[in-house]
Amino acid sequence: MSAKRASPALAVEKKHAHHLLREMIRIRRFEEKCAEMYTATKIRGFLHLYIGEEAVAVGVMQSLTAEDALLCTYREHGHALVRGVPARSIMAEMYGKLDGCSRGRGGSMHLFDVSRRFYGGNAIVGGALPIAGGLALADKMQGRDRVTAVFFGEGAVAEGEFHEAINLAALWNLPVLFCCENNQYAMGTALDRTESETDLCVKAASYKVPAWPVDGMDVLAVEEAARKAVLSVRAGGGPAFLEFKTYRFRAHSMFDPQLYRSKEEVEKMKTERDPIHLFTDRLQAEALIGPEEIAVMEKEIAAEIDDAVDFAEKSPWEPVEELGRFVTSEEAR
Amino acid sequence: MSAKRASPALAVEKKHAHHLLREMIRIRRFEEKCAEMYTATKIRGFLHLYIGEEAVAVGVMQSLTAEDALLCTYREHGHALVRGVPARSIMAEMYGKLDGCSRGRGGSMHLFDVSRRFYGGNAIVGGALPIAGGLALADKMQGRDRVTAVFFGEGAVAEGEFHEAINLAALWNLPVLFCCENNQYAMGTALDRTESETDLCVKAASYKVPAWPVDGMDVLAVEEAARKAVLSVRAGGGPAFLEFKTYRFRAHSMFDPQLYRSKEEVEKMKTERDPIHLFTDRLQAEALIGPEEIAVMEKEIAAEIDDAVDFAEKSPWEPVEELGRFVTSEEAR
Amino acid sequence: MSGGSAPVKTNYRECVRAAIREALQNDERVFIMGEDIGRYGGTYAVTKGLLEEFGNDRVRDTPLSESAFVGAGIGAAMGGMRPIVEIMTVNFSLLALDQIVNNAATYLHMSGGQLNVPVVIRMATGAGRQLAAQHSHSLENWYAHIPGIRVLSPATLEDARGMLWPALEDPDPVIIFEHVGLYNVQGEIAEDAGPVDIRHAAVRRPGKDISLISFGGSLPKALEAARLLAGEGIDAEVVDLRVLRPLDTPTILASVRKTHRAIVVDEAWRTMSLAAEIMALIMENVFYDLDVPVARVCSREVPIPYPRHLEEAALPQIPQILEVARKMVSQGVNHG
Amino acid sequence: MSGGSAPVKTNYRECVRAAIREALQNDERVFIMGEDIGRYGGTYAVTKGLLEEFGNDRVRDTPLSESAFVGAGIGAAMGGMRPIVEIMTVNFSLLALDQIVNNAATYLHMSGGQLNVPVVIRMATGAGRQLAAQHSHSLENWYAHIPGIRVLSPATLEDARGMLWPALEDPDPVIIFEHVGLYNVQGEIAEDAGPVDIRHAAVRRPGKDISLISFGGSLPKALEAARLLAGEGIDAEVVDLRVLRPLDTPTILASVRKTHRAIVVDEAWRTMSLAAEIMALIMENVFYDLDVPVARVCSREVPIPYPRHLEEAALPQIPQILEVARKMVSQGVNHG
Ligand SMILES: Cc1ncc(C[n+]2csc(CCOP(=O)(O)OP(=O)(O)O)c2C)c(N)n1
Ligand SMILES: Cc1ncc(C[n+]2csc(CCOP(=O)(O)OP(=O)(O)O)c2C)c(N)n1
Ligand SMILES: [Mg+2]
Ligand SMILES: [Mg+2]
Repeated sequence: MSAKRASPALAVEKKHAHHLLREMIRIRRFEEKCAEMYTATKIRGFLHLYIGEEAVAVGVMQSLTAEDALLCTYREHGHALVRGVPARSIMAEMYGKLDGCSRGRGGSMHLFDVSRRFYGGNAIVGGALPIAGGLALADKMQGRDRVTAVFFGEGAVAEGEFHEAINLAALWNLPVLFCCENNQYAMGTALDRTESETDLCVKAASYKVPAWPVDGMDVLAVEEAARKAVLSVRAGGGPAFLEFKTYRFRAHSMFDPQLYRSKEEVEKMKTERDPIHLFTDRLQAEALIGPEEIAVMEKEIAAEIDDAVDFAEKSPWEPVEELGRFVTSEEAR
Repeated sequence: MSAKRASPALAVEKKHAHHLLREMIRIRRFEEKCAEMYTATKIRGFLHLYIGEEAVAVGVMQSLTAEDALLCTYREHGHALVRGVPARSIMAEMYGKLDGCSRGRGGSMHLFDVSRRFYGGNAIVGGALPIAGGLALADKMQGRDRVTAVFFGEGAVAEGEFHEAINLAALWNLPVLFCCENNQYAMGTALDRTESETDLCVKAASYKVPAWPVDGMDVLAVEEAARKAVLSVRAGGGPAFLEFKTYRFRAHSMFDPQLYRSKEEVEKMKTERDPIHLFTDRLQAEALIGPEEIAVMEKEIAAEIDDAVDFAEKSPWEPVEELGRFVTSEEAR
Repeated sequence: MSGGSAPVKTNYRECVRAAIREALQNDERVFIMGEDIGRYGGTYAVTKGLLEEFGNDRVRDTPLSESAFVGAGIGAAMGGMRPIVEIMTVNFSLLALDQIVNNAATYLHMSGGQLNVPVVIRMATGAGRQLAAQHSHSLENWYAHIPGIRVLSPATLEDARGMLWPALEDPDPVIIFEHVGLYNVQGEIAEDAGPVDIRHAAVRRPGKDISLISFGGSLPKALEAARLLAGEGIDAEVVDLRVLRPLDTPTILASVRKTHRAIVVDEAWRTMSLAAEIMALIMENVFYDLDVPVARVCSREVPIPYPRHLEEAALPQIPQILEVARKMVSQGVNHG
Repeated sequence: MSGGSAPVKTNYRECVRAAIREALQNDERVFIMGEDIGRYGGTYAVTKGLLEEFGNDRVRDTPLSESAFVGAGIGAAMGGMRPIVEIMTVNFSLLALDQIVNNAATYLHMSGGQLNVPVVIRMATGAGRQLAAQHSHSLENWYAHIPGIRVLSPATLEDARGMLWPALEDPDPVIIFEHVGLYNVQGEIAEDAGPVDIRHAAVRRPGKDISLISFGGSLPKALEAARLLAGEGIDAEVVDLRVLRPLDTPTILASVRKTHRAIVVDEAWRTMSLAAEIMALIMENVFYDLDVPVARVCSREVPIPYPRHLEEAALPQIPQILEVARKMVSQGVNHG
């Protein structure tokens, strides 16, 4: 588990390194708690865990400012957390409680926080991609140098909506960062069973969109790639496409018996490619972090999550009488 | 207008050359008659002429057997004619008469002749592409070495349906010949205003589909390219993609004031790139055809078209009482 | 509503264009996008001249990517713009339904009230131009089924001219259906005609014997039928629904309470039509006011065929309205 | 219909699977394709084990390309196969509507009777699993509006087991809606249960006081309501529509003629629902047989929310049916 290969010295400052690690661990622990709460039937519906893929959200987010916009899939708890949506309001949302970031109405798949320009989880594969183009168009037309980052799985690349959206973004030179989270499976379907060309960067290139494959298990590689890409997008270079090669350690959702991949494959990935282990090992190898510091971190995170659960537990349900609120603005009262 | 450049000797046998020329002229004259009949209000609805693009349908058709399937757009009179659908039943269809190839119900955009495996014009841009994959899948599953050729405009490449369909065909190694008729405009929108990457072969390549650009004004080039592509498809090589560079001499449909392109551009294309003129000139230069032979051809074609008009004029209307027939097979009677 | 200025001769198409033009002039956040609205001038010539006047940035020709540009309209609305998205016809809107139903219509409620989508989507609808089965749909009822959107159906010049601006002011998604048969309708409107109400149905012709309830491309048929019925001594009231979602139920019911008889004229296929909903509403609310059961005149349940005679036979026509009306009036109890 | 053999314990999911399995066994032209039906075993585990039994060629996992694979199903049907296309849920079917509405439903008529499309498209539908606004649609009414397709809604184990085969034998497109709330329903069916009729509605419980007309995921609610009403001395008849297009109007009308009262229970949003059509049919045909106006119990007009209590409040529930039924029976004229 330790970094056996001689890695080059880490080009990362200690404080920042701790921040990255902390964010990844926050996601991991938060979602472990979600899984627990699912089993306890506090969380219901679909629950899609990001465990194993934390480096992607954490790495990309480092280059986004508060003015930039984000859109995600139903696997978006990590993104919301790193974006700064309070763990409390995310957990309350997962519980379906009134203090949830979407009033409890969206649940796991529909975290929204418009004040943080977090434009939600979307439960339709590919559904957020056209929207991202529109947000970017609004920025462009209003002369704001904001970036819109949209996350989607590699499965979405087979959807027509992906192609229409990336073409439009490229054609109109829109500031969209396409973040493809290639975790190798779309539910139970491996990439080579959904795409005749499995090099997804080739697809982006067929729209003249600059595209880079990135080791999505290496948070620094993600950060570095995203920084370059965001720079180019923000400078008016049009959209960019990043393919993050990653892996989902857990089931697709809570109902998935994982018949489509072997336990060995999953174990191997967990053992060899866990982004948190990899990064921890590297930091330890360079003496940038020690076990006590990690312990403190874990403790703080555990406290944050306990607080979130506590908050969610105590939060009220939305009164049934308010069911009709906000169907349109007229019912807003 | 005469072939000034020293062309290489034509690798085409005289009889076949006459056949190609005749087919192109048949389409041209047939459609000129359609335009006339539109003005005479015998034909109504939308009418999209293929004039200028005849070499594509004629060239491709040479490699298709009676067993192969064809699907087209709303600009499909030429394809139907070359496929062998009788001019009579096409003209009657354009009139909306009972003896039309679709009982008069489809009109110009919906010529069908299932006995000739001509699966219709389709009025939805991109709409036929998924269907083509299905026909090819049926052939593949039933062990028949048939090819399904699907024609579509370059405008359709922006539709998600195109991408989904070509990916599926490539992924499942289906015998589909994708024939992109790039006439440079989708209604009034030039290709560089609809695609960030205007080299359409690059898009096909992003699905690992072999793709070739072809001079769509040169019937021999079309024939040659199609022969190679069909050979590969029929041999089990999976789908192939041909981009025929061509030009529409007429308006998009009968309602189009053509504000989006200059008269000069159109005139230049008509003068320099007319596939019928180009081919005639080459044949004449090599003494493969003479004015008398052309005159005979024209006369025979004129007779065929007059006969078609006559037939259409005399054909009855479908009785109103039969409106409900064939909504489902139960109403077939 | 329009002021008292002199009437000018115009047509429906020009009214829609004037409304778009005015919106582009009055609000910098407004822009329009769609297929062939710019260089081509619009399939139905509605947007002709706007590109020249407002430029590429605000009059955007889109690729043939219905899902992407409708989604982009939704996103741009979220980003502070006031987009007018033109889907060339309702037939192609099928390709954009996911964006409309799953995103535009749900965002506000699903986000707990955070996320407004002030987009306006216009599309041509309906049959009658011999465009055959794939180009003749009337799917207003589908859209009117979806909570979270407002659906408008301008049938008069005033509404063609006046519905767009309030639609743009609506903080929520609005769909506007323009029937292809109306674009060439000529008439007069006040020179300073402006915004109209987008909440209520309108009684286009008052009457006491029977209510003809209609909208969009069928309204002229209902009005003509009423005119002909008047000649036979039957005084028909014509209700123009105008707003297909949310329906203005009180106006519908008031008319039926007065006339005790109603026919719904709707170009959609009969089964599961908007007409069915009107009948259900009447059943639920004013059942005991009815002298005779409500009837509907709708399209035959066939893919719309190309030839004129068959298309006409497939669509609702005035003689059918007259026949049903006569029968209903002759049967009904007289409420002196 | 099923023979007299011994009953076996099973559930709805297994019945659907048995039907697919049998079809694959009995007809070489049959194959099934859809998202995650193979390796994954089906989102709702319906197709589990079929890949292993029938192989890659006949059990095809598709990419996430709803339009392409639904279109491919239509094309394969035209090419002589008998495809079963699974769209994971109705929510994603929006992405395939163009293929269904513009191609599958029109080809036969538009080609003048030449081109049959014997495809079967199955999809899960409905709410009740806390999947929130984008995953809880009920759009049966949309599909049932389209001429040229048959729409089935199996609500019982027998229908889950028996509707597929006749659907495959139908020369035209058939859409089968399986309500997500039914998959776990347990019960007994005859071991040799086989094909069932796909033309008629069924009276699931005879009664004389009131008709509860329902289908799919709402049928169990209607049946339970009838049971409870019986305890209060109200004898409710329960009609299961089964076939949503074309509707079996005679069976519906016969029931209303007998009971003189009707409630339609439909999980769709109220406005423009299938329930509205049933009400319109009753209005048109048996108006004078009604003692009281027909009522409907439908979903609230809101995007379906995630939390259990709000989702339950949004969907039709048994207490609402009881309340409406009691009121109608107490009001109504007694036809001795
Ligand atoms: C349009 C659509 N089709 C199907 C589904 C069902 N579905 C939900 S997630 C998923 C897999 C998506 O895979 P991918 O895009 O790779 O993202 P991942 O879940 O791996 O992060 C599928 C098929 C859906 N939500 N939307
Ligand atoms: C999905 C869809 N969108 C829009 C239209 C309207 N329309 C008909 S033809 C056409 C242009 C298509 O251009 P192209 O694919 O290049 O074919 P061409 O007409 O040039 O042969 C358009 C936009 C349509 N029929 N279908
Ligand atoms: Mg994936
Ligand atoms: Mg073109």
